[in-house]
Amino acid sequence: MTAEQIIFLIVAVVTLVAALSVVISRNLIHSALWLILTLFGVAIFYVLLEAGFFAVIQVIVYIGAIAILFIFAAMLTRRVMQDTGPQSNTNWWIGALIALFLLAGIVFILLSWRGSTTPLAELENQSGRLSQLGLSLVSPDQYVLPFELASVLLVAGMIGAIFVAGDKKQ
Amino acid sequence: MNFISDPVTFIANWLNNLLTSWGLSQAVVTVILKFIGAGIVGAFGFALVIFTIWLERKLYGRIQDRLGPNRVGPWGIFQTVPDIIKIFTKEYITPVGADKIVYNLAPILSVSAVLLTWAVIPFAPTIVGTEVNVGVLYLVAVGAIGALGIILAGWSSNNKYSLLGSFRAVAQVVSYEVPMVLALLVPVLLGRSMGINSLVNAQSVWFIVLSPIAALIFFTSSMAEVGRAPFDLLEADSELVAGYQTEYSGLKFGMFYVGEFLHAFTISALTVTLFFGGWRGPWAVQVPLLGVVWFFIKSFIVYYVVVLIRISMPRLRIDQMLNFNWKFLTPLALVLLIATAIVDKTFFTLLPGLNLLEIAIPWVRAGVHLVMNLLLILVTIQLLKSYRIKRILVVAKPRPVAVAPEPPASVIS
Amino acid sequence: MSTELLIWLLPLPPLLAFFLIVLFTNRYKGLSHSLAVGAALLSWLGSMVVFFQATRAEHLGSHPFVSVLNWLPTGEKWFQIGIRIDPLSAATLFFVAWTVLMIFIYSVGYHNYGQPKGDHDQKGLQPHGATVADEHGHKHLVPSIEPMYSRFFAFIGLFAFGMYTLVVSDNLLTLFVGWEIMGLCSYLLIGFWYQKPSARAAMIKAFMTTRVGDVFMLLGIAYLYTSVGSLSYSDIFKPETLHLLASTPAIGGFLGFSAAGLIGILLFIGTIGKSAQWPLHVWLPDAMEGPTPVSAMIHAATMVSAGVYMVIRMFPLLQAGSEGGHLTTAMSVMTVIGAFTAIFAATIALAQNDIKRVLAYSTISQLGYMVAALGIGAYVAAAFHLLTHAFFKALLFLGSGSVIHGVEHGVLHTGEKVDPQDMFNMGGLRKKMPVTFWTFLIGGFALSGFPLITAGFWSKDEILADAFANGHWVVFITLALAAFLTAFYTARQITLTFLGEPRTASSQHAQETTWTMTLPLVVLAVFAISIGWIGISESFPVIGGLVPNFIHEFVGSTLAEIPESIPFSFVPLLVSIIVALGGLALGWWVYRDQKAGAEDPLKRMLGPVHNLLKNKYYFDEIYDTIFVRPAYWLADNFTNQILDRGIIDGILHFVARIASNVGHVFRNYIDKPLVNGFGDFVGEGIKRVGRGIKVIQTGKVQQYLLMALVLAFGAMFYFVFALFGH
Amino acid sequence: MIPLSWYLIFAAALFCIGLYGVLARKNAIGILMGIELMLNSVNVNLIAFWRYRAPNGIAGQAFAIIVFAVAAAEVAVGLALIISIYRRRSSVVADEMNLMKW
Repeated sequence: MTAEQIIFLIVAVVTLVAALSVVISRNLIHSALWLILTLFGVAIFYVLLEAGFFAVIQVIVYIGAIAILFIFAAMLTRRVMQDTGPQSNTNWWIGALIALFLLAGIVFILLSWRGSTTPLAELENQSGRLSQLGLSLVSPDQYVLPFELASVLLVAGMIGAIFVAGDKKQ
Repeated sequence: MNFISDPVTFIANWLNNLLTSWGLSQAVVTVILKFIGAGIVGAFGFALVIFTIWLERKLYGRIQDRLGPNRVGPWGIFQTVPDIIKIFTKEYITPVGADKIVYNLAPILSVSAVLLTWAVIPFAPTIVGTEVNVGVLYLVAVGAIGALGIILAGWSSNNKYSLLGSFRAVAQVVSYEVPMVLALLVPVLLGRSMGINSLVNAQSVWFIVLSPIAALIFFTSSMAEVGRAPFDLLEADSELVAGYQTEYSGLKFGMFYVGEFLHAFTISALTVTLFFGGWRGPWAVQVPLLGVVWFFIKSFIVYYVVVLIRISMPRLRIDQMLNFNWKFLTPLALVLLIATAIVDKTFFTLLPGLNLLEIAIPWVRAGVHLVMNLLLILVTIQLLKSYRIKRILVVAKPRPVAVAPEPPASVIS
Repeated sequence: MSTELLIWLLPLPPLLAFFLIVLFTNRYKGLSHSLAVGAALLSWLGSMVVFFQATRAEHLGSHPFVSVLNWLPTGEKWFQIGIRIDPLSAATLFFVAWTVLMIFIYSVGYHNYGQPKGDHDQKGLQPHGATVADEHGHKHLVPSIEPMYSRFFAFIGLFAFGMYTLVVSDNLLTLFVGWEIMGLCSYLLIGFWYQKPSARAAMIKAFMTTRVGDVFMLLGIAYLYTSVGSLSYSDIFKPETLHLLASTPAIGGFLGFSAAGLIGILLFIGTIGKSAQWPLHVWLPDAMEGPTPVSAMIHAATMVSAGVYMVIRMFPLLQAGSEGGHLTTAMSVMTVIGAFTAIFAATIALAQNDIKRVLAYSTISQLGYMVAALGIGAYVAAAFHLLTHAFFKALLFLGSGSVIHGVEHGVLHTGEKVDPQDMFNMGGLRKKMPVTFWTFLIGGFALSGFPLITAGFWSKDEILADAFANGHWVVFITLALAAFLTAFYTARQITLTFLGEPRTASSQHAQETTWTMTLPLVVLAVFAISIGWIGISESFPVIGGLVPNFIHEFVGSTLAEIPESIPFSFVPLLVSIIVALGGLALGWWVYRDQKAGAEDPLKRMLGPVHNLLKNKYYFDEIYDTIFVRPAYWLADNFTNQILDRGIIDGILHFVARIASNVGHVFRNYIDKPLVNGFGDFVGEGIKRVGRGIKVIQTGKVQQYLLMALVLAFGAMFYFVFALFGH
Repeated sequence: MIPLSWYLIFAAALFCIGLYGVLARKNAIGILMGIELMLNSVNVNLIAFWRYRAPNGIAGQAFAIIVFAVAAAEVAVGLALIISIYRRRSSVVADEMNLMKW
């Protein structure tokens, strides 16, 4: 068990526990905070996978923006905060059952899949990769369409959100 | 590579050899060294705060034509120490109904956010925290965590004022992040890299010369980010008591206080590294220590400007602040980014055309960019003027003069 | 222009005249009548040329002028029609041409051409005269022109075409065509004044009775065609076909007839209908409703003589199978019918007051003579009598027409309401209408057979001589008696109309008719006398050899071999002289001082018999009761009530009821339950299914997700495990 | 040297927890958080596949970026909707938003 694996296990455990508590915790803000912790865990995973850029993007996008949005939303719908009683609805056990069932299925498939034990190839052009990614995102024959669509989606989402959530001053 | 010119690396190597000699594996040794380095930088950060607090209070006094702290130690330089001791001894009061975990977590987050930025700033060609190739984005990410701290503090103290305060603070921090990021992109564009070290190396001609507007936008938006000076709505004493810090006392309040001051100095350091060439100076390359000296001299000058602005500028209203951001800074930053990209691209495509001396290229490039920026400044000023005139016009509409009501029809006939 | 081509062209001018008048010129009376008369003149001229060439051609009988044309494709060979002029048709052609021309000219005057238009004359009614003011304003009535003047000429033109086709045709089919055209024209012309109800009844009666005869004739023709395969005379009269027909028994073994006999009888029934022999004679007297030229045309020139001509033409067929003098059954039937009709019609003629009806019955009896003559085998005598009879009968009719016209003139003049045709209103016209009187007198003497002078004597004498010579006593006696009666009623007629004093004011003012009417009378009178002289048998004591017995050689030659002329004997000669002179004297004596309004002396003599005769042996009533009323009854009760309403409607109603029941069954047992049921079932089923499924839509988003996931997993596992078999 | 399967199993676990969150949470915002977790697990998968299977390929990273963008947009719109629903019906519980019920 190398140092890396140990770190991997620790972070994995921490992230999964955080994720679980996101789902289970009574208080919405607490679940938001746990979400932030999970996102940090995922960011660390990116670092482990030597995708530094994604780790930082993860932090900026998720933690910087989305988590804050969640907290904002939780605060805005404040009256509900004191809601008592269990946070999960009546037939939660079906959900649990399906989740477990899915997990079992996927794990079973993964273990039986030959490719899951591929060796870790060494990365060569460390620095060039980022610029290559940037270029691929805008070069017409690769991913310019999804990139532009994503931008359109973001603008539309922004306008939509403003329009829907903005309280109409009647 | 001897002790005088480059003490830090000297010590680092010495330690490294020492530990390896003790039989630890190289990986473990690097981990330990990393820890030691982080510890030194953190301690240095706090020490720096103590000095800057004193410096700031002295400056306030001098600007306001008073002496400032001079009782404790010569020129009052030890004034900060009794403050710290005072804060340490204060009693911890946690408000009723406060969310304990989140209440205690908030100050830690806000201070750690600031300290994390120091990990990336290069003090000298050889002395730098970690060499991250997406350094600039790292800075932005860390800024986001700071915002998180503020929200949690505001919300967990179960106090309406603090909640309102935290909302406003977050709104301000999040919205000012946008122009800051855009302004950051300009040096990235010019330096052709996201890593801060490579940026500094690329600054043979300081970026301030190439795009003063970017520097200005970055500086103002980071000031807003910190929540000081004209934008210090966060803990506007007159209005929201201490904003989100009201419910904190003792060391927790201290943490916030230290975090804030350190953040102020950090933004000046950042401005220096990104726009004023960081540790670049004569012989800096040869003698790393000299780089550090240059770096701190520039930082303190910028810090001086920050304090100066803080003292002299009146506080902005929340809507003015947001309008200034969304209606002036962000569009300007966008236009600037696009303009620099275009100019840079055309310059490099035309470069082979006009045969310049090898060393003259950066200067010519700087000139071209400077011209573009000046043009942009003129245009914006012109726009602002026309915009202002129009507003005045609106105000000047005459009001209807009171007229006696006509007598009822029955009377006339 | 070969004679054959000329023969082809003979019938065409009247047809052409008919079409031109009907289509173009029926508004211009002058143009129409000149067209018709011109056409008749042309045909007459053609006929005379043909007749002259026929007489000059040697033994025409065996080599007649024949020209044949392919007309209908019947299987492998063509059905041929054509023209054939042999001595018999030449002779017929001769008298037909003359009489038709005379009648055409006569009818111009008869219809008062040139007279003013009638005041209130209507189409379809007799002209009632026009008021004319003479120079000093004195108004008086004048006979007005016939309103449908050109229409009359068109029809008699068609009538003439029919007769000419019949005469020149070489086969029975075109003969039948001409026969039918004449039947049509008689129908149209009898009912010329169609507004008169009696005219309308008469035209239908004429048409129907002749039609009965025609049906049997057609049967005969069909039977002949089936057995011989062709209808042309040359094929029929071949000796072997005749022998074949005579030998083969009739189809139904009908009364022991041979095929030839049966065909002959069937054809003879056609003649009975057409020439008004005994059972089917009722239509002829009523045919007097038509204008007089028509009566003349029908009873003298064409219609009736056509019937006899056809029988004479078919004589070899009838005679087939009779060895020597023995009569075949067909010939004996003819003799019986002919003789009976002669005596029967003569008796009725006695009691008739209408001048034209007397002549009508005399025609029937004279035709009876010819048929009887043929019956006993006197082929040449019958043809000769046909020839002579045509002339003097046409003369008599046109004379009576001119008398009626004169009396009518008187009626218009005096304004007296009296029937211009009743002999008892006439009398003393001898002085008023001398030409008409003398020509009518010649005609009358020819009819009654005034010895030696008139043609009628020679032809009738021939028949009596033949009957006497061949020992047919019964026939001889009846014909002699009929001759006596003929002489009597002819004298009665002449004395009543011309001699004595005028009994009514209108007969007082009768005037002679115009030249267009009197000229034909004179011409016909000449013929009535002269035609007889060419038929005197050589063996006649004094004048026998003077003129060669042209008729005998010429007409006789149409038969295979000329029948030998009978030896002369005094008995028939004397008998016919006595009979003729006696009848005439008796008739004159009985009616010489007939007073106006006085009763018919014959009535006193005969009493009830006279009444019987006046009513024509009540044959009209008999036929009415036997045929007409049952026909009406049949039509009304049987066909209408029983057949139509009962059976056909019954069937329809039945089918309708069945259809409605079936429809009912379909509706209630198939349509409603099945089709509607199915529709409702679908609707209801969908609603129920819908209600069942809607439970799934709980509104809870997460439950939807659950369902989706379950399905997704199901699909995933299916693919992973089932399809890829892992 | 961490084998690829570890990452995949971790991502699967994270995904299932997210799924459970979505299925079982009463609060609409909780559901959104669940979705966020699922998206993150997808990202981890993408990057893991990129790192192990196609290091010099770009597809994995490009997809990850697009997933980031989509996730951000999705959260923004989702929360906007939830806030507007809350403003009208003053309740954020998923079960109570069942107007579309039969």
